Amino acid sequence: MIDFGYGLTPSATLKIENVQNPKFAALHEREPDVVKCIACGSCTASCSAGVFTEMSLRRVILSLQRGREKETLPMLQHCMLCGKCQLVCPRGINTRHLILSIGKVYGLNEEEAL
Amino acid sequence: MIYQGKQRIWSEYQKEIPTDHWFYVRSCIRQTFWPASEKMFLEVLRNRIGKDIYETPCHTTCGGIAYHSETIPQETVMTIIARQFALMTEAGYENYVCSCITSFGLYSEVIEDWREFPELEAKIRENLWKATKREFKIPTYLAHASDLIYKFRNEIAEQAKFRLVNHKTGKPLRVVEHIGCHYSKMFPSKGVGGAEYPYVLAGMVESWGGEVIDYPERRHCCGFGFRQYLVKANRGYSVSNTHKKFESMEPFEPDMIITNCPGCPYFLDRWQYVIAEQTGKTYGKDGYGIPVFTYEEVAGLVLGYDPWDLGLQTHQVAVEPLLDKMGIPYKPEDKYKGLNGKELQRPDFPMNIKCC
Amino acid sequence: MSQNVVIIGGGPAGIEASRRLRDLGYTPILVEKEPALGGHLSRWDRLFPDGVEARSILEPMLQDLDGIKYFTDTEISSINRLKDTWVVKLSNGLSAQVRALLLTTGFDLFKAEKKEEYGYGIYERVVTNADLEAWFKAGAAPQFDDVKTLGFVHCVGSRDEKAGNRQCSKVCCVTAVKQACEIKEKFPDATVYCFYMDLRMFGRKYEDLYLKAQKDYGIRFVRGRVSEVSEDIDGHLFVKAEDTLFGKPLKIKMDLLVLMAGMAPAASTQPLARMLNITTGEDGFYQPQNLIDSACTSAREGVFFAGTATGPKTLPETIAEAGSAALAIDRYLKTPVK
Amino acid sequence: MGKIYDRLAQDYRIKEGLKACIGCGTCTAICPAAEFYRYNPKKIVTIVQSRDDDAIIELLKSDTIWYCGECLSCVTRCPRKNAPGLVIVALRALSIELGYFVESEKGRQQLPLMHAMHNNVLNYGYCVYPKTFAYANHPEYGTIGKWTQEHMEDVYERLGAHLGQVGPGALRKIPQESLDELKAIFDLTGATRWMEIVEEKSREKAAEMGLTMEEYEAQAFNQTSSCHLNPQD
Repeated sequence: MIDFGYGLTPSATLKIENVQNPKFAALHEREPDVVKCIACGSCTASCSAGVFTEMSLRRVILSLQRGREKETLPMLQHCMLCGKCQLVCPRGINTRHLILSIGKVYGLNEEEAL
Repeated sequence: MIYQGKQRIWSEYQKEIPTDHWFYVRSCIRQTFWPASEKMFLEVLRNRIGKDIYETPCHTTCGGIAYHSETIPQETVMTIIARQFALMTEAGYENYVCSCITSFGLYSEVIEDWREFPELEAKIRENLWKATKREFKIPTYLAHASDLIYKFRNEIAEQAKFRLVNHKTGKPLRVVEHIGCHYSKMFPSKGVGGAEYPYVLAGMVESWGGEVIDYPERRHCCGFGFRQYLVKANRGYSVSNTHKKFESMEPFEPDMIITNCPGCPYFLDRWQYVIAEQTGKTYGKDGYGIPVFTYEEVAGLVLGYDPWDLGLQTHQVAVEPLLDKMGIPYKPEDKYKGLNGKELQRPDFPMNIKCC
Repeated sequence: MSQNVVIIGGGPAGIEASRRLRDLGYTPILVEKEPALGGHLSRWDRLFPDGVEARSILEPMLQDLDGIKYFTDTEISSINRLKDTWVVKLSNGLSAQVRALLLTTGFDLFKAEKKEEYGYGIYERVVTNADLEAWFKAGAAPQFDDVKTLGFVHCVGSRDEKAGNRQCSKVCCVTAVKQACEIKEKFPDATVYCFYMDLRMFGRKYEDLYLKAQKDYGIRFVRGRVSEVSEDIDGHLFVKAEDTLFGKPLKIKMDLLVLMAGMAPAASTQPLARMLNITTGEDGFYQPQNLIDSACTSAREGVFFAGTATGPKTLPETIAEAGSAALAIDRYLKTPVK
Repeated sequence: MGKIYDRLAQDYRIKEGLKACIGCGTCTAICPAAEFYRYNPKKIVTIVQSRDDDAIIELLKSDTIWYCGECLSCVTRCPRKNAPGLVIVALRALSIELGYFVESEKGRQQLPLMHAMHNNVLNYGYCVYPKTFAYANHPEYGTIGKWTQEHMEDVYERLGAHLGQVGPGALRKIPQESLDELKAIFDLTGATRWMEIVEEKSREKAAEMGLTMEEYEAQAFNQTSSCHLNPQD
């Protein structure tokens, strides 16, 4: 094989052709309301952790739906479960409970523990 | 696929193409990689169809590649283009035909800009006068060289010695057409067939006996990307885009690719070599890859010109399997010779992609 | 004898206005170019937000036409101003001289094939909202048996300068969500996507329908306008959009794609505008005196509007406006000629 | 309404290419660069549209504006008749004018690009020219390309080109008077000034990076860091 000094690069395109997403299905089982998110961003706007970190619950929920949890799960480390997001969610999602369930379903390890 | 649906769209993008008296400007890339193609274009138009195509040695690059890699400002490229138009005007022509898609797109854009911003046109006229003491008229008609081959595709078919048909099975060859982004993506109405289902190459393929393949990434760029190829560090972008196209066309088992833009055939040809040498993957049958042609080369083959006069020996992907399918005779021993049979040392062959 | 009023366009607006004018003691002359009254409503299956059957709305209207002179398969040949009246000649040879004219010419469904990159009329598995309603109405499922993944494309020919329609067609968002739920009932195992730019759930119970679609039907909403559709070797579709909330390009293989064709001005709008010398807006719909409290009155004496002839509207809005138009005409006809 | 934005707004490519963006993402959806780089053309248009000078300056100094391949596929699709690709071209031009391009790895590629293009255009009249298309820098030219270069005169003669010869034809020698006209155009219309800016700023940057100009130029041409690409799944 020749080394040309460059090569094929990975694609960023989300390919969700009817992705079977068992983990998200399991989460949906526990938290039916997770699909009620309308991505308004109120949670992110009011997030105490979001002020100092990348934390964005809106992005976490979306990435779980797209099967891209790797990209956002670490954000949850920063959550302090203050629950402000729950106060502002227009769809009345129990976000604190949702975050805890995400932790359980996606098995955040010790250092990621909430 | 509902063919009539495409015909309906094609009928809505009928471009007016005058039949004669053209001022011809060449393409930097086509001359460097496919010089015989431009020779064939003039041969077909002048000697086969009998048209007046004028060329002056004084014309230059349009500056398009320099402009699209941000090495010259817009005002510079516009003034270079104004100079080209001045040469046309001085030669007494009004119809302007160029051999390059980047040029064609840029000419179209510049003419539009001048129409929309007259003060800009005035500035460029002033620039040209100051720099060269030349004046110009904007071409009445602007065409890409393939528009003319398209226009005379049926005359070419009448003189054809070979067809885009498998001479053993009688089946039409399966042809991928690649248009080149700047042909009609900016101004759909300026390209034969529009932007979504361009007909300029499809029309040639159909009248020469082939069958056009519509594969999912048909519209996708070859990956040139100007600076994305010109700078070695960026070429991963370039090869990845070609790779994406080949992965998408592979299931359709194309026999060949016909291209519009001078750069695309270089990339579609050479990136197959790179992908093969880097990953071991080859497309097409028996590890030969899928041969890529300019439209002039295809016209030349159909008209019965010698493959080595058409410059097919400078393709990295072997053309012989296709020549055999079409039943075109050729002398393997002459492939790598110079003028008048001058013996030249033969090239090395790659490891993973078969050559002849 | 009672006074005649000519109503042009026999859709819901025209029928409703005719009934109201009749109730007010006039003789409506209702002209429809199609073979039957009812307009687009006659081709629709169920209506948002509750899914009531279209015919349960239309049929009572059609059974209540006593006292209305209506002509189907009939076009307007000419309209001329004669003193304070309009002389209307019909293609069937009849003519009428009236003081008041009502235009209820409605809309045309945007021709989805104009959005070439979506491949309607080229790729078999690309259909429109109207095609889907026709299937539902005929009780026939889509002709494809293997529908596992399908999508709805909002704003086809709406909010699109390239397509020459800058306006929002207003009803497509909620229609898409309605149809998404309906098709999910037909194909319970299918994954259904809606590609939207903004979800304009403005009407009563529309937001509830959206919530139901998410929660009960599991419809997946992707915020991004579909950019390109292509066909793979076995005729399935690749749909490309940006998942704008994620910020990445998105590519989904689909078995069926439904284009939500929007509302475009009816083809008859311009010819009639010329006959009557009335104006249309930049968007090609008729221009009323204003869009607040004179939406039914034109700038010309005795020419009135109702329904989608003056821009995209929902069915209830159309029916309500037909009533107001009838009252506006009544008031106009009761004021003595100067 | 910042100064930088106002200057950008003077650019004809902005006048052409930026009406009001609705953030629908049709551009990003089919953008070749958005697939292979960490890149999203819609975000760029959003920033320019914000008219926030600080954000725009950050953009001008970033790698982001150098990812686009200028295929202009985005132009076909935008429902608002915008041209994100042209907005990028305008941003790149301003980044050069203001000397910000040296602040990013991709921007520093302007030096090798400038040298290659100006050399080709001013000395030969072509943007691409066989005698300057070195196999060493283009290994993908392939075994056949290597062969073409090793027998350049013979191969081009065989193909009916007029490489370096007087009179019309492919790769002919373009008359000196014509090349002089190109030079005059370069001097008058800003191309020469661009070369001066790029060389001066690159020299400063090379010194700052502790590199000779040769090292700096070679690095710009050859090296790429992984930060530009998408994470491998």
